[in-house]
Amino acid sequence: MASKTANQKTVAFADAPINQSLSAGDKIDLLRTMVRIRRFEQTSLKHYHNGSIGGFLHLYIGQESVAVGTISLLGDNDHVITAYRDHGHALAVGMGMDECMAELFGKATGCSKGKGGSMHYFAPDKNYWGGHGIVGGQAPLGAGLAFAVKYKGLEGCCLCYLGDGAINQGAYHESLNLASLWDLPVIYIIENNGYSMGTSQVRSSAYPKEGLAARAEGYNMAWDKIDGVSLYEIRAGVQKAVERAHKESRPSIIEILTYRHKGHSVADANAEKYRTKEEIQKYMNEHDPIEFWKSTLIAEGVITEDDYKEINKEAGAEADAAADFAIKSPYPEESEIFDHVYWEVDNNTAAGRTGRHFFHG
Amino acid sequence: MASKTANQKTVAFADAPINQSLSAGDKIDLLRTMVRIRRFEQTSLKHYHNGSIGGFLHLYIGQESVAVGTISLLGDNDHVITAYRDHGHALAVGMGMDECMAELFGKATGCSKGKGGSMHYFAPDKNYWGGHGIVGGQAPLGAGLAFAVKYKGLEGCCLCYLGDGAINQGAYHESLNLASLWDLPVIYIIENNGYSMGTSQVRSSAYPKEGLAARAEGYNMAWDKIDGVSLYEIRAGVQKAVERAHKESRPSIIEILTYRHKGHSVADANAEKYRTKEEIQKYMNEHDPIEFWKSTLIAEGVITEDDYKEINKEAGAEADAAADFAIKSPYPEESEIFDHVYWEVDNNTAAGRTGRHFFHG
Amino acid sequence: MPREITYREALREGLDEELAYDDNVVIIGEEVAEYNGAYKVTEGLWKKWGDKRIIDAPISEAGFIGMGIGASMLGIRPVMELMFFSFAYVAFDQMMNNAAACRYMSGGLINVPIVVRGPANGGTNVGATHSHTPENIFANMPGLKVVTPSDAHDAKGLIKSAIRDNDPVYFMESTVLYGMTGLVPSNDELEDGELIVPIGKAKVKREGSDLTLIAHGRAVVTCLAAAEILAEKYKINAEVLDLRSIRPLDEEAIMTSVRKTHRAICVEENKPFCGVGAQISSMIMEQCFDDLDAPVLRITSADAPAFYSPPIEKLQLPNPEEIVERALSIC
Amino acid sequence: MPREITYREALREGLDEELAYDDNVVIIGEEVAEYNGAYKVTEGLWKKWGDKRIIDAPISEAGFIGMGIGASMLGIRPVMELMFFSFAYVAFDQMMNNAAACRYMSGGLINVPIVVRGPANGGTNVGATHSHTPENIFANMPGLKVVTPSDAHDAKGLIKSAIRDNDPVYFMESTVLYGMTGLVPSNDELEDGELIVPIGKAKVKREGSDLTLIAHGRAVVTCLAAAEILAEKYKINAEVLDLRSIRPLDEEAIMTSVRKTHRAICVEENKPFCGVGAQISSMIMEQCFDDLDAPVLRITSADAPAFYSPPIEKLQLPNPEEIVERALSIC
Ligand SMILES: Cc1ncc(C[n+]2csc(CCOP(=O)(O)OP(=O)(O)O)c2C)c(N)n1
Ligand SMILES: Cc1ncc(C[n+]2csc(CCOP(=O)(O)OP(=O)(O)O)c2C)c(N)n1
Ligand SMILES: [Mg+2]
Ligand SMILES: [Mg+2]
Repeated sequence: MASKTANQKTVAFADAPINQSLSAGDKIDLLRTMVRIRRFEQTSLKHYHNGSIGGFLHLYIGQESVAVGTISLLGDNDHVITAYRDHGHALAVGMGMDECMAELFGKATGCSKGKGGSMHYFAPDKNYWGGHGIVGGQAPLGAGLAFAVKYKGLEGCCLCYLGDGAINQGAYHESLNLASLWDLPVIYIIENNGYSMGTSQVRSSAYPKEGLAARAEGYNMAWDKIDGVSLYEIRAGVQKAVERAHKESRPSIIEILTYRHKGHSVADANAEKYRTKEEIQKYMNEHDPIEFWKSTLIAEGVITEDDYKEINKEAGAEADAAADFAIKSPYPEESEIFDHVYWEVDNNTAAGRTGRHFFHG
Repeated sequence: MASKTANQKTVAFADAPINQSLSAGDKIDLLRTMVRIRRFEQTSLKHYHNGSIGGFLHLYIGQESVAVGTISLLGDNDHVITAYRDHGHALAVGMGMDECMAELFGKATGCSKGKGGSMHYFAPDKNYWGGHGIVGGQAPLGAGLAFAVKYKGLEGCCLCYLGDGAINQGAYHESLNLASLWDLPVIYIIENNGYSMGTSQVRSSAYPKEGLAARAEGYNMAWDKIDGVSLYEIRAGVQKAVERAHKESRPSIIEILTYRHKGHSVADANAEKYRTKEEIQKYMNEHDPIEFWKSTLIAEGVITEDDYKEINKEAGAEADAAADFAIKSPYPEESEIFDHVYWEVDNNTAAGRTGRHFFHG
Repeated sequence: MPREITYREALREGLDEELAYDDNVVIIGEEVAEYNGAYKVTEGLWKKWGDKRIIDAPISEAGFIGMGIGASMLGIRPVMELMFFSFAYVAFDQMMNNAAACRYMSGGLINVPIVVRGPANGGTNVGATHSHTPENIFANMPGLKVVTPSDAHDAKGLIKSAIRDNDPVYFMESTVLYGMTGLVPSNDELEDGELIVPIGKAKVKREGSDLTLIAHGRAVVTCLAAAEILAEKYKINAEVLDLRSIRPLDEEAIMTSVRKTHRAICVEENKPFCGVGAQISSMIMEQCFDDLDAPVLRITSADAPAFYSPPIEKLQLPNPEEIVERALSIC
Repeated sequence: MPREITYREALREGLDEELAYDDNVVIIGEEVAEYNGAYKVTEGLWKKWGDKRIIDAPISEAGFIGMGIGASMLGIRPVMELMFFSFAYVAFDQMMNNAAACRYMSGGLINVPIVVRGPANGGTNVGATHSHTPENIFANMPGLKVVTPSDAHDAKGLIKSAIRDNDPVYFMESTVLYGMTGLVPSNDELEDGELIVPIGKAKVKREGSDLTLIAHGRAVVTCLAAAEILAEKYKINAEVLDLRSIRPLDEEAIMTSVRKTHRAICVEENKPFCGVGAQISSMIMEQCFDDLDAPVLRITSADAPAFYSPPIEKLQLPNPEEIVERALSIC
């Protein structure tokens, strides 16, 4: 079904050098990462429903190509920061399912030791700086990571993801001006899934007909708008921004059109009210990036339908194992409540031992 | 000297209907208001130097045409809100020199009863909502005043002034999106005097070559850029925005190029460091809106040089009288410290009498 | 006949009545209209009152709350919903300066009849950024009022007072309380035909003689549970005082109770440093020093950001056992 | 030889030394570079250190402070100047959530070695919006440190500690103190070759036996003046304790002094409700109840926004006469 469209798109962007350079193995890895994200989240959803996971759970299902495609372009000095819908980016940078799943279960073995939950994954060792719950709040941090890379004289950049609703936070705009004024190698990726919670793009933003990213022009900044169904298109488009950041130390805004299959969060009871069932179905049929990439690879002869099934099965098994790991892991100790508040206290330095730091009880 | 330029500009904008409709008396009134603002501030400066005025004093000298030209377009349902450089707008909306001067002196007879000072003039009875000290903080309030006008079904608008540095505050951007999204009749006037304190426009903002107001395009909003030396040009340009607000309930951004002759505030010791003496002199010679308008009116035969001298003299006398008034006025009473904190307390309502409201001593 | 309705329904009734009472009341916030509210407080109001009165906002808290402040200066009475009160932090300047100080700086020419409401509580595993409880922070600023209903009755009566108040009122609810039911009178049984609870009056939720537990918001529920244990297990008779508002504060009710019981514990879900209990404790000391038989104690949330892990976050909040234990230490 | 230099110069020396000490130290703020600082604290540093280390920022506090927080996660040590600390309110979310909570939410994977500094004081007739003193507000948030030097010596020694600290430090100065001089040792007379004042240690600025005046920032100066009057006129010997930092807090120094004098007054330029004095008063009560011969009193700024009028604003702030009067009421 999606394969016809897939072939057309494939032709258009597959030729880009950045895509030409992909080996068959690379292409399969991209597929595998997307599938792993999806199976991870499907498994998490099951455990949310059975009560093992608390708080919020914002699923990325349908948007996998964005994290996977963009992050596949990055090297050692490139950094990533995103909002609360952060599972996909986490797995794409190479975090393991175990620590990610355990975090959802609030276990001590979680990537954030059970302190962050779904919205607050972190892995600085993988240049992954979260996972941030306040809409738009990560935008200045992204500029700061880029600032640091540049300050250190490294050729790198920071990808800072945000939603189509987040673009209306003031901190984002302040960041755009700073990034352009100071030539910071930051790339703002607007993951435009059409909705901020129950509010459609047109009900939350006034914008020029060229799209949300076009606000970049007000800051004399480069921008682009990309259909997110195709990994080739994402990679071809975002690569230009990465080069701009690496070579010219100039920022960009890239808007990537995507869609979330599920509600805003698992708690979103209205997910099929503010969007018609037809709309959802249409996107699931025609704009599922996994289906699309799978068709592309089959058309290219890189994989067979059976290969895909195998990948899917493996990913499912990995997710189940991660859930097992999470279930078997211990909860944090009560005493950990006061860990990780102050670095100086945690490290028992002179500064950490001077004066009273905590005032409870 | 400035008259040659004046005549050229005059020709270009004098023909606009909104300017054609001005009587000779109207034109003289506009001149008088600009001159009164300048003399008011020159007098205030003298008293700042002799220690009668405390805190900040941000002078508007050189920018008078902006407040006078724009406010001359307003009617009963139109509102005004601005930043801390607010003396010009205050006199332009019809506030008296007495209460304005007394406010600077911190006297009980001041427009804000000595509580606001230079940065915080208010006159709601004249649709004048301040005078705000936090850069960009008035931007959402301006949208709110426009919202209220529209909510009440009135044909009106709000002029919200801000500086070229203020456009980099997040709250301004959030306001732009709201204003456009909700069709609010607010007009943001960027008084672009080229500097935010010691920082020139290019060092504080990244912007498209069309100018600062062009960021409006990112919000699908109308904008314009106007040379502020000429009242005709200001009135012709801003009138379009006022009509847009009145008739279509649509917002605009208008950037008006202007220049402050003095430092950022009286305390600005660097005023002749970050700007060359030549630059300042050039603007004073060629871009002084009072000189410019005076030349225009002389060229039109509306006034003579002697008429101008008389206007100037009267304004000077009025300012001196205002200073006398301020000097003779009493300071507020200590007991007034606790007035105007809560409306309900001030009005001794049941709500104001219930529970402890103040916790001092 | 009093009805048993939820805190959420009580709020909604209050909002609905005020929308009817005054054409200038308008509800603005993220997802308040078409979505019926993230926590369903405004459910049905958009359908009933339409686009003019119930408005969905973009995610621009500084912008839309500032806009509400500006509109209120011209007589509109905006009731702004913060999806979480934590999001006040991106609108902080507007809420502290423009709402609280414009009246003062104008020498009384302006007033700002705005309500900002939303849940301010921890305990729902949403992490540090979504669990702020800034009663103390906003109450620090003269010009602001801070209201914290603990049950359905007060939620309705206080939201109505808040909307009619001519000063800015920050109305802090609790997602944990939304679903709790309580008895709320119907209008026809009330003398005035409506339920109004004045802001600034505390309520003795349980009479006692041995100890006063002073609380607000959900901590009141926790205190009531503790008082039951104290009575049953230890024959200690605790009085539970629900402050209902933090500013204005019902100082008289506090001192009256302490003069009776001679012992007090302030319980809150705030973080400890400069929390509400600190203020009240210092006031009790200044005014009732000779009446005290023991130091005023404070119980607060743990002095750390909110922990996601559900079983651990629970331990961060005040609980009845902790109150009982500390009560025993001074009784 | 100790030199008599201003608080401003002392800060500048501290900044300059840290710029030399660590290449990752970078100063960012409005007008800090080419303009030499709105209050001239950074005068000459741009000329000496250049564009990379001293950076003028646009008027985007949330943006550039947030940027500094992000950069600090990668090991940069940004020292951000707020022209007035009041402007923190437009950057409040960044300063409360991203600076304070990221370490916690990441389970300790991140730390945020940022300093945000600038003047936080009233008394200079700049009106309500420019006169906030948010020590209490920021100290409420675990993860943050709040430092408030009261003299030139501490200004230098504490800013150096703040910059080397691996946690976020909010460093609140005073425009009124900038021009005051004090003795500051030169590095060659110091054993370690530099002046470091640890954060979290209070300082007895005047020994006394009858009463403890507990203060921070400029209120320390006010207390010292009051102590002189008390000694000369009333033979009351007041101890003056300068907290120097609000969080961490030198609780031991407070309790030691109170156990000695049995009487205390907390003096601050904060507004009263939930101010720093409330916290300290409640701690003293809990820990020294039986040592107290009188209730702990609190003296704060008047509970109103700052009044512009110069003679009236003066009356809003604590002054020596008020301290003397209240001291007499309990001595
Ligand atoms: C400052 C702030 N306001 C509101 C929220 C609540 N909220 C969380 S996600 C969200 C919608 C965001 O939509 P979008 O930016 O499009 O991202 P998406 O969820 O579609 O990925 C809202 C309103 C928040 N977390 N922070
Ligand atoms: C949020 C905030 N940051 C900084 C300041 C300090 N400040 C006051 S005016 C000003 C410069 C503003 O420049 P611009 O907007 O161009 O207006 P102009 O003074 O030129 O009229 C600055 C930095 C402030 N008042 N508020
Ligand atoms: Mg979205
Ligand atoms: Mg300017």
